[in-house]
Amino acid sequence: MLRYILKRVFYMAITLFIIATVSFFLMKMLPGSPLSVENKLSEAQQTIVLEKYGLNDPIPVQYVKYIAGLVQGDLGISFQFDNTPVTDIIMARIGPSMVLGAQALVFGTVLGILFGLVAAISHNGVLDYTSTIIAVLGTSIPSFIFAGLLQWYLAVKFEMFPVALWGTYEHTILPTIALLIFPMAISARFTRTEMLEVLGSDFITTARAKGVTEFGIIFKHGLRNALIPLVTVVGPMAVGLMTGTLVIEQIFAVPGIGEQFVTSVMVVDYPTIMGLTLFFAFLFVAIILVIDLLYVLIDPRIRLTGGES
Amino acid sequence: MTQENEHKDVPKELLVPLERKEDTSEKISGPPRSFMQDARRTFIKNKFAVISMILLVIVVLLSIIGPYFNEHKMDGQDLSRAKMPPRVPVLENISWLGLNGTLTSEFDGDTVEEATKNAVMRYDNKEDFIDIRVLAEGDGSKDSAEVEATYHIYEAQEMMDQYYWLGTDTLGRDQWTRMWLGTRVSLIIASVAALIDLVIGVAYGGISGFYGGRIDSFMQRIIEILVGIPNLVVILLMIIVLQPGIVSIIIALTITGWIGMARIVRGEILKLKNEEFVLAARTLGQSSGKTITKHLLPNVAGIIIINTMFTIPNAIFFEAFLSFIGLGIVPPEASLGALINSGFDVFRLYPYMVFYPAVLISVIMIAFNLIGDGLRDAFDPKMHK
Amino acid sequence: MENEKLLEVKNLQKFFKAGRKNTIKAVNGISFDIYKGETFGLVGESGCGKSTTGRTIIRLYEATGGEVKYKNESVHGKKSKEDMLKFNRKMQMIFQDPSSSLNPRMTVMDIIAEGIDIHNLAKNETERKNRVESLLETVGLNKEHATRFPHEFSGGQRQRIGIARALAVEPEFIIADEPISALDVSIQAQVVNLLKKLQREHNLTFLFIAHDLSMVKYISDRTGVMYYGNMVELADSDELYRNPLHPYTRSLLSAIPLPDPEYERGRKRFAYDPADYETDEEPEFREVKPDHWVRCTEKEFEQYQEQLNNK
Amino acid sequence: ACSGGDDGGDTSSEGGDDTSTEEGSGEETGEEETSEPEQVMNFINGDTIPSMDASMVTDEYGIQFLGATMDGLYRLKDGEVVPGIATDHEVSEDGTTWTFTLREDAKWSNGDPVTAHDFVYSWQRAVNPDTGSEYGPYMMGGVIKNATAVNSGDVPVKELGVKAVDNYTFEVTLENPVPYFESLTTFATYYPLNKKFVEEQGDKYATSTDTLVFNGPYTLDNWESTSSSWELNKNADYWDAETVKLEKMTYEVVKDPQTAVDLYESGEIDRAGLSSDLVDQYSTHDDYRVVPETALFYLKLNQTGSDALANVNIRKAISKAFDKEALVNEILNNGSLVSTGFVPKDFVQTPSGEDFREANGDLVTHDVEEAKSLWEKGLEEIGKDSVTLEFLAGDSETAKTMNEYLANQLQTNLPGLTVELKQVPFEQRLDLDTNMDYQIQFAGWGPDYLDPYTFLNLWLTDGGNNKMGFSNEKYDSLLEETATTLAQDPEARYANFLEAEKILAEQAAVAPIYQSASAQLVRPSVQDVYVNAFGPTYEYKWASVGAEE
Amino acid sequence: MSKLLEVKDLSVSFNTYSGEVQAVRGVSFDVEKGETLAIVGESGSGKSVTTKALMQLLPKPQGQIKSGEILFEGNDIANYSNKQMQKIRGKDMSMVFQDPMTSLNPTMKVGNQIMEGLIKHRNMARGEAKKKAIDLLEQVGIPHPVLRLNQYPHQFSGGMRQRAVVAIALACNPKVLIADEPTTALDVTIQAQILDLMKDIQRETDSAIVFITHDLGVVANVADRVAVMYAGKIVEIGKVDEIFYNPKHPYTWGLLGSMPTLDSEEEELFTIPGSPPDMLNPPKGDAFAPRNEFALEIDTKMEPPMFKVSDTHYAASWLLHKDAPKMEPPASVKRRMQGFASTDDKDGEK
Ligand SMILES: Nc1ncnc2c1ncn2[C@@H]1O[C@H](COP(=O)(O)OP(=O)(O)OP(=O)(O)O)[C@@H](O)[C@H]1O
Ligand SMILES: Nc1ncnc2c1ncn2[C@@H]1O[C@H](COP(=O)(O)OP(=O)(O)OP(=O)(O)O)[C@@H](O)[C@H]1O
Ligand SMILES: [Mg+2]
Ligand SMILES: [Mg+2]
Repeated sequence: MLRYILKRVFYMAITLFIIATVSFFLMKMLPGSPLSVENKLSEAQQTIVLEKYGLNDPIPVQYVKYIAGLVQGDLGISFQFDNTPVTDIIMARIGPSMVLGAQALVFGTVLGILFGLVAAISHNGVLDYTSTIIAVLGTSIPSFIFAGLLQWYLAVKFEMFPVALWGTYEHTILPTIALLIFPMAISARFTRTEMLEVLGSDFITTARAKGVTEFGIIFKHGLRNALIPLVTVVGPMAVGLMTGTLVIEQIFAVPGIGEQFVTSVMVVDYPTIMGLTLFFAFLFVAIILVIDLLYVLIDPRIRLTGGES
Repeated sequence: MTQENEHKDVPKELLVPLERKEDTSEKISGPPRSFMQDARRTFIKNKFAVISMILLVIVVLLSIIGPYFNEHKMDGQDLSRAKMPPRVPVLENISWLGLNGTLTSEFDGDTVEEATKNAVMRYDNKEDFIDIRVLAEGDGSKDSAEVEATYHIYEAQEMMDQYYWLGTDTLGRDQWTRMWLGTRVSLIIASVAALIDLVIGVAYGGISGFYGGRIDSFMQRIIEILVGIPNLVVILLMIIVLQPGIVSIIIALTITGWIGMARIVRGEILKLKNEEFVLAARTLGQSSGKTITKHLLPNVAGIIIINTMFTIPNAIFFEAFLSFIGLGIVPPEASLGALINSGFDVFRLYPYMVFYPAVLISVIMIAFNLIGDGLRDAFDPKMHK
Repeated sequence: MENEKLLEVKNLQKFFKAGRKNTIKAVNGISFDIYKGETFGLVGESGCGKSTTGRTIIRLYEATGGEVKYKNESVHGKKSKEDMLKFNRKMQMIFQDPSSSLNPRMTVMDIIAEGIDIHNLAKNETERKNRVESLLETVGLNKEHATRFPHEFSGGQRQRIGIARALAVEPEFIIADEPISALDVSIQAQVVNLLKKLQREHNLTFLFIAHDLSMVKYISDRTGVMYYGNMVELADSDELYRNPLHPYTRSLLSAIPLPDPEYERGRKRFAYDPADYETDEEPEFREVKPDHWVRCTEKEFEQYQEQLNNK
Repeated sequence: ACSGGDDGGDTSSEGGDDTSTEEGSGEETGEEETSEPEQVMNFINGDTIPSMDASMVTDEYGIQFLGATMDGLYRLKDGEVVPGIATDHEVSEDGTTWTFTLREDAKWSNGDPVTAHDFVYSWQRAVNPDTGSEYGPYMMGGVIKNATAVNSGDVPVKELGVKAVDNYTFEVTLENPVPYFESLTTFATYYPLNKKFVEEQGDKYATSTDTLVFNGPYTLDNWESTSSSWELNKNADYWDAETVKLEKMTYEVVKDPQTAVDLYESGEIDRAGLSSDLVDQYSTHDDYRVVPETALFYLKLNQTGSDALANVNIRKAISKAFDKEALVNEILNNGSLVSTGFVPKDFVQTPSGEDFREANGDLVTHDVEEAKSLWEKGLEEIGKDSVTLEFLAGDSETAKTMNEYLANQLQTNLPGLTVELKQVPFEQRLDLDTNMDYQIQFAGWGPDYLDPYTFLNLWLTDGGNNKMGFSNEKYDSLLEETATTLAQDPEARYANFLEAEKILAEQAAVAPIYQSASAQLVRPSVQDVYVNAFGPTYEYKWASVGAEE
Repeated sequence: MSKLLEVKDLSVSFNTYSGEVQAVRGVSFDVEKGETLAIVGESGSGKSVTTKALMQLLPKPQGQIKSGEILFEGNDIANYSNKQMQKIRGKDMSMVFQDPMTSLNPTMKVGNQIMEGLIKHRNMARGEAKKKAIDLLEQVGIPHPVLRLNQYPHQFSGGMRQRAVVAIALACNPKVLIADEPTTALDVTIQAQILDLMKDIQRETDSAIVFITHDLGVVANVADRVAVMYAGKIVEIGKVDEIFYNPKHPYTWGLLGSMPTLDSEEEELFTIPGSPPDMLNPPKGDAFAPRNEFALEIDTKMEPPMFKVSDTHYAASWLLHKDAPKMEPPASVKRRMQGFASTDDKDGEK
C-alpha cells in the first residue's frame, strides 16, 4: 500500500514537473512582463525591475531557478500585487473556494444520492420521473442562470439570505446551492442507474432469499455497491468545484481563487497564472490519488491490485 | 395431478404419427432485423428522445432560416428603438404571453401619486401611454404605496407598425434575428469542436487501444499529464495566445476536449480486441486494417455517437461560459452565450433579453442530453425489446 | 489410423506477464502429436491452460518457448504474408462462446464469407453467395439465415455459424475450444454430431478442448489431460478411461457425474492433492505403456507399470 | 492617469460625489434626532488594492486608500488646495525654489514625528532608479530639479532638488517654474515616507497593515495586498483628528454592479455605482445621483498604423462621423457629457474666469454630411475606395456596447469603411498602445493635476502617451512655452493652450467622444464626501454620517 | 411422510414490452422432508422462475404469480406479504444460486453475510452469530474459518465462494433448500465436492432440497425424484430410477439420449432438433410437438394430460394413451433401459 502511494506520488511529481515546464516556456513565448502596465520606466529602471523578477537571466537559467524555487515551494512573486508571493495569493484566496466547493460537493452528492435512491426504488414511478427531470435540468442548465435566479428570488425578493459577499455562514448558502445543483444532478443520475443495476444483481436476490428487509437490501447491500462507480465521477468534479467556480464567485462577490485566476489572466500576471496552474494541477492529481485510495476503501476488491507490485 | 390414462373424448383418429409438411424447427419468424434497426426501434420508442430530436431539428432549421423571417439585420443598430419589448402580431392580443409590446413594472412611493410620478418619470414622462394600476394605497409612510405601470412603448414611440418578435437589445437590434444567428454560431462552434474531438479522440484512443503494450502506456501517460492540467487553465491560456473569435474558441475547446473520447474508445477497443470474433478474424488471416474497419469500428460506433451527443452540449455550454466571462465571440457576431451574457446584466429590467436565449440554450442542452440518453439505451442490446 | 503426424507440439511454453514481476505460466512445456484424421481431446480443469495451448498452436499467441510444427513446418517464427495466409487456410478454430464469437454488426452471410473474401475463394458475388449457402446447409441451417444477424439465433445455431465460418476456408485442421460448454444439453448433441459428420465427410483433424469428460471420451480418439500448464497424462481415450494412472486423471474421472443413478450411487470420489505427491525430483513425461504417457517421477513410473501389468 | 473606459462595472471606479451637501440631508425633516448616528460607513471597492507604497502606486485604488491614510504637503478639499503637513510655503522670485514650512504636531502612527527628512527620503526614493517607481519619474521628471537625470542614473540621488533645511523646513528646487506645483504636492507620489520604518520592512513594506505606517486621517486595518475586505479607522494620532468625524469605513470587494446595487438595497452598503443598464431602473430612486467627472474619452487614430489614418481628411471624417449625443444618452445614460474638445468641461478656468471649454467652444462636432465629404476626399487622396481599420478597445460590459455602437456608426456613415473590433482587457490594451500596435483605439485620460497641461501634453511629439505618431511643431512649441518662458504669465500661457487645442482639432489628432460622469446610489446620510478631479477619487477627511431623514 | 412443500397448478407470467411471457404454466409438484427433488429441463423452460416464485423473489413488478397455490407446511404462502415472506426466507426456506461469482455481495465480509440471517431469524447476538458462522464455514469444509470470516468474497476461490453461499443458505437450518444450478459454474471436481456437501447436510438436518440443473449426471447423483420441465410445464415426474431407466416422455428421451455415457459406442447421439418455443405465444397443443420426432397429430391440437405410469411416475405425452401407436425410444435410451431390467416389469404399461 505504502509502496503504491509512493509510486503514485512519484508519477504525480513527474506530471507536475512536465506541466511546470510546459507552462514556463509557454509563458516565455507570450508577450508581457511586470513592466507592461502604463510603461513609463526609464531604461535603467527597467533593468532593475527585471532584475528583481530575475528576468534578465538567460531563459535556461530562469528555468532552472524557477524549478529550484518550485521544489522549495516557492512559486515566485506576483506582478499584480507588489512584493506578494504567489503562495500568499493562493493561501488568501483558496479558503472560500474550498469551503464552497466542499459544501457543494458534500451536500450535492448526498442529496443526489438520495434523489437517485428514491428514483431507483420507485422505478418508473412518479418520483422516478421527477428526479430524472431534476437531474436532466440540473446537468443542462448553465449554473450562472441558476445563480442569477437564486440571487434574485431568494436574496433580493424574499430577503432570505444575504445577496452576496463573504463572511458569515449565511453568506455561503446561496453560492453553495447554486454550485451543488450540478453535482447533485450528476450523482442522482449515476446513483439511479447503478442502483437499478445493483438491485437486479444476483447477490441482491441472495440477500432477499436470506430474508433481509427491504431497508437492509437498499442500504446495507445495494448502496455501497452502487456508489463505487460514482466515486470516479466525484473526483474530477471535486477539483472543478474547488477551482473553477469563477462565475459563482463573481455573481456572489466571493473572494475565491477561480475569480483570482481570471483576474490574473486579464492582467497578464504570469507568476500568478503559472502558480495557480500548478496549484490546480497539484490539487487535481492529489484529489485523483485520494479518490483512488478511497476506491480501495469502498471496494474491497481493489485492495489486492492496489497493493500489488 | 392424478389423471386417468383413458381419455374418453380423445379423437382416436388423431392418435397417429404427425406428418410433417416442412421442417419448421430452424425457422426464424419475422423479418431480419439488424442491430441498427433494433436500435432505431428502441430509440423511436423513447418519447423524450424523439421529442428532443424534433425540437433540435426545429432549432437547427430556425438557426438557418430564422434570421430571414423579418427584415431586421444582424447589426442593424438604431438607438432610438433600443430595449423594445417583444411584440408579435396576433399573439399580442393574448395578454399573459407578454408579447404585446408593453413594459410593466411596479413602483413604490409614499403615496399613490408619488409612486405614479416615479412610474411616469421612469417611462420618459409619456403619461398618455402609461396605464396605472394601484396595488397598494399606502398610508403616507415611506414606500408604502405601490402601483403597477404598463407602458405602451410602441405607441409612445410611434412604432405601431413595427414588430420586434423578441424585442430589441440595448443597441436597438432585433433579438429574434440575433438569437437565431447566435444559435447558428453556437451550434457551429459546438459541432466543429465535437467533430474535431471525435477525429482526434477516436484516432488516439483507437491507436492506443489497438496496438496496446508500450505504445499504449506511453500514450496513456501523455493523457494523464494532459488531464492533470485543468481545462479552464488551458482554455484561458489559449484564448490569450490566440485572437478571440470562433477559431480560437474551437481550438481551445479541442485542446483537452478529445481526452474523454480517447479514453472511452480505448477502453472499448481493449475490450473488443479480445472478443472471440476478433480472434476469429485473425485466425482467418484478416489484416489489421480490415479488422479495425470491419470489426472494431462498427462496434464502437454506438458509443462514439453517444459520447458525441454529450460533447456537443458541453461545448455549447463552454462557449457560453467563455462568453459569460468575456472571452467569447467578437461582436457584432453573437452566440447564445454572448446574448445571455449581455442580457444577464439587465435581466431584472428587461427579462426578455436574457429569457429567450436562456430558454433556448437550456432546450438545446436538454435535447442533446436526452438524445444522448436515448441513444445510450438504443445501443444497449439489453434495452432492445 | 494411419500414423501421419499432422501436428507436432514440442515442449510448448506460453507465459503471460501479470504486473512487473509476476508471470503466469499458462502452458509450461507440453508435448504431443496429432495424427491426420484423428480427434485429439484435451481436458483439464478451468484455467489449466487448454485454451492457451490451442491459441498458441494457431498463433493467436506467440509461443514463449518450444515449437509447433504443422506438416513438419514450424508454425511460429518468421513468415511471409502469403505463407501466413496459406497457414491460416489450413488451420481454423471454433470458439467457446457462441455469442461473443460472432460480430454482432455483421450478417451471417458476411461473417461466413469473411474467410472466402480474405483468401479470394470466390470469383464473384454469386459464387460467394452459393458457397455461403452450401456451408449453411452443411451445418444444418437454411439459406434464408444468411441475411440474419447473430442475435437472432439460438446458442446452438450460433455455434453452427461459427463452424461454418471455420469451414469456409476448407481447413484440414480445426481447433475446437470448448465448442459445446456454453450450450444447453439438448443442443450439445447437435453440435457434436455435426462435428463428427464433418470429420467423416471432409477428412478433418480436430483438437477438441473441453472439460466435459464424457463428451471428450465420446468424440476423441486420444485424450490428453492437463493440470496447471502441464500435460499429466496422454493415451488412447478408451485406455485412459479404463486405466487412468495419474492421480489427477483419476480424481477427474471420479468426479464426472454420469446420467446413471445406479452408477452414481456406487460412485467413490477420489480427491487429488498435489501436495501428497510432492518430491524433489522434477517429474517427466514418460511412456508407461505404448502410447500411454504419464507425467511422473522415476519411482512412480515403475509403480504405474506394475499397476498396469497387474490388470 | 489613464482611464480604462467608462464602466459602471467598476462600481466605485470613476467619480464619486459630494453627494448631499446642498440638497440637504437631515435638514428637511422635522423629526428630532434622538441619538447621534453611528459614524460608520460601509462601502464596496471594485477590486483589491494592489499597492499601498506611495512611491510605487499607480492605480486608482492604491491612490484612493493612500489618500485616506496619508497627508502630503497639501490636501484637496472640494477642488481647493488646503494645508496638510505644510502650513505654508514661499516661492522664490523666479518661481523655481519652494520652501515649505511644516507643522510640528504631525506624527506617524508609530509615534515618530513627521519631518522634512521624510519628504526628502520619499521624493528621492520615488525617482531613485533602484526603486523602480513608474509614477516617480513621471510626476517629478521635468518638475523637480535633476529628477530625470537621477532617474536615468546619470546623477546621484543626492543631487535631487530637495532639501531638509531643518526638521520642519523643506526646500524644493524646480527645473522650471511650475504654476500648478501646489496641486501636485497633494498627489500620492509626493507623500512623505518614514525612512526608518520603510527600510526596516524592506521588501515587505506596504504589503499589509502590519508593514505600513500612516500620517493621515485614517488607518488602514485588516489589510493584506490580497485582501478582499478591509477597513479604515479614524487615526487618533492624526494632527487634525478633531476634524475627522467618521470612526470607521468598511470595504468589501464587489465586482458585479448588480450585486452592488442589491447590497445597497438591502442596506449593507452606503454607495453603489450604477452601470448604464441599471440607470434605467434606478434613475427614479431617491438616492440616485450623477457625479460629474473630468476624464475624457476619445478615439486615438494611429497615423503610423495605416495610410488612411495618416490622411488628415480621413481622420477628420472619423472624428465627425459618429453620433455622440445618442451614445451619451442611450448607451452611457449616466450623466456623461458629449465631448467636443481636448480639455474637459468644468476642469480649469482661464485667467479671465471663463471655463476653458467655453473659451474654445465646440471644436469637434457630429456632422455626418461633412464627415462623408471629408471621407470621400480623403479616400481620393490616398487612392482607395475601401478601407479596413482595426478598432482596439476595452472589454468591459459597457465598453463592449459602446464599441459595437461606434464601430457600427463608423461603418454606416463612412461608406467603404470596414471596422474590425478587437476587444482586450485593459492591461493588454496598454501593452498594444505602448507598442503602437493598433489603428483606432478607444482610450481615455484623467487629469493628474489642475492644469490643462495634464491633458495637452499627451499629444506632444515625444509625449509618453502620444503613441500614435502625431507630431506638430507648432503645437510642440506652444506647449513648450507654457512650461518654460510663459510659466509665470498665466494670460499668455492660457492663450497658448487655447491655440494648441485648436491645432489638435484641425489636425484631428484624436476624435473626442465624451466626458465621463458616473451614476450612483448614495445614502443621504453620507455627508461631506468630496470628489476630486484628480488623485484620490473620494476625500473622506471631512466626511460624516448624518441622520437619515 | 409428510408433504413439506406442495405446489399446485402454479402459473407465472412476466409483463414485458412485447407482451405477456408465460414462463410457468400450471406446474404442480411436492417435496417431502429429507427428500431431494431435481428439476431438469433446458434453458428457459421455467425452472428458475418456478423456484423464485416459491420464495416470492420474482422481479417486481413484471413478474407475477397468475394462479396456483404454494403450500408450505399446509399454509398457502403464495399470497403472503413481503413482511411475512421475509420471516420465511432464509429461515424456513433458503436458496443457493448458480453463480458463486455474483451471488455474494462483493463489498461485505463473508462472515457478515453469513451472520446477517442468524441475527435476523434467530435473534442471535453478534458474538454468538459469529461462533455459529465459524461452525458453518467449518461444516462446509472451508479451512481456517476464523480467518476466512473476515475476508471479502474476492479473496475466496470459486469453490469456496459456492461453499460460502451454501453456508449462508444453511445458516438457519432451513426446512427447504432450493438450489438453482448451484454447481453449473464450477469445475467437475469442485462440483462433486459441493454435491457431497449438500447430501451430507441433508442427511444431518433432514431438510428437503429442490435442486435445479440441466446436467443429468448431477441429477443422477443427487436426486430422489426428478421433474422434467419443458416450456413452462412439468412433462414428466417420477423417482430418479423411473426417469432414467424408464422414461416415457419423448423430451426425456431426448435429454437422456443426447448425453453419451462412458461406454457409448461410435454412433450418432440422439438430438432434439430446433429450439424451444417462444413463451410469448406458446403453441397450441403440446409445446414440444414441433421438435418431437415421435409427435402425433393430436399433439398439434390438444395438450396432453398427465398420464400415470406408476404411483410415483407421471408423464404428459399422448404416446401414453392406450390407443396411441407404440413408439420405440431411441437406441441409446433403450440401452439405458435394458441396464435396468429389475424395474422393467413394474413400470410397464398396464
Ligand atoms: N491473455 C492473457 N493474459 C494473462 N493471463 C492469461 C491470458 N490468457 C489466459 N491467461 C491465464 O492463463 C491461465 C490459463 O488460461 P486458459 O484460458 O488457457 O485456461 P483454460 O484451461 O482454457 O480454462 P477454461 O476452461 O476456463 O477455458 C489462466 O490462469 C489464465 O488466467
Ligand atoms: N424478468 C423476466 N422478464 C421477462 N421474462 C422472463 C424474466 N425472467 C425469466 N423470463 C422468461 O421466463 C422463462 C423461464 O425462465 P427461467 O429463468 O425460469 O428459465 P430456466 O429454466 O431457469 O433456464 P436456465 O437453465 O437458463 O436458468 C424464459 O422464457 C425467460 O425468458
Ligand atoms: Mg478456455
Ligand atoms: Mg435458471
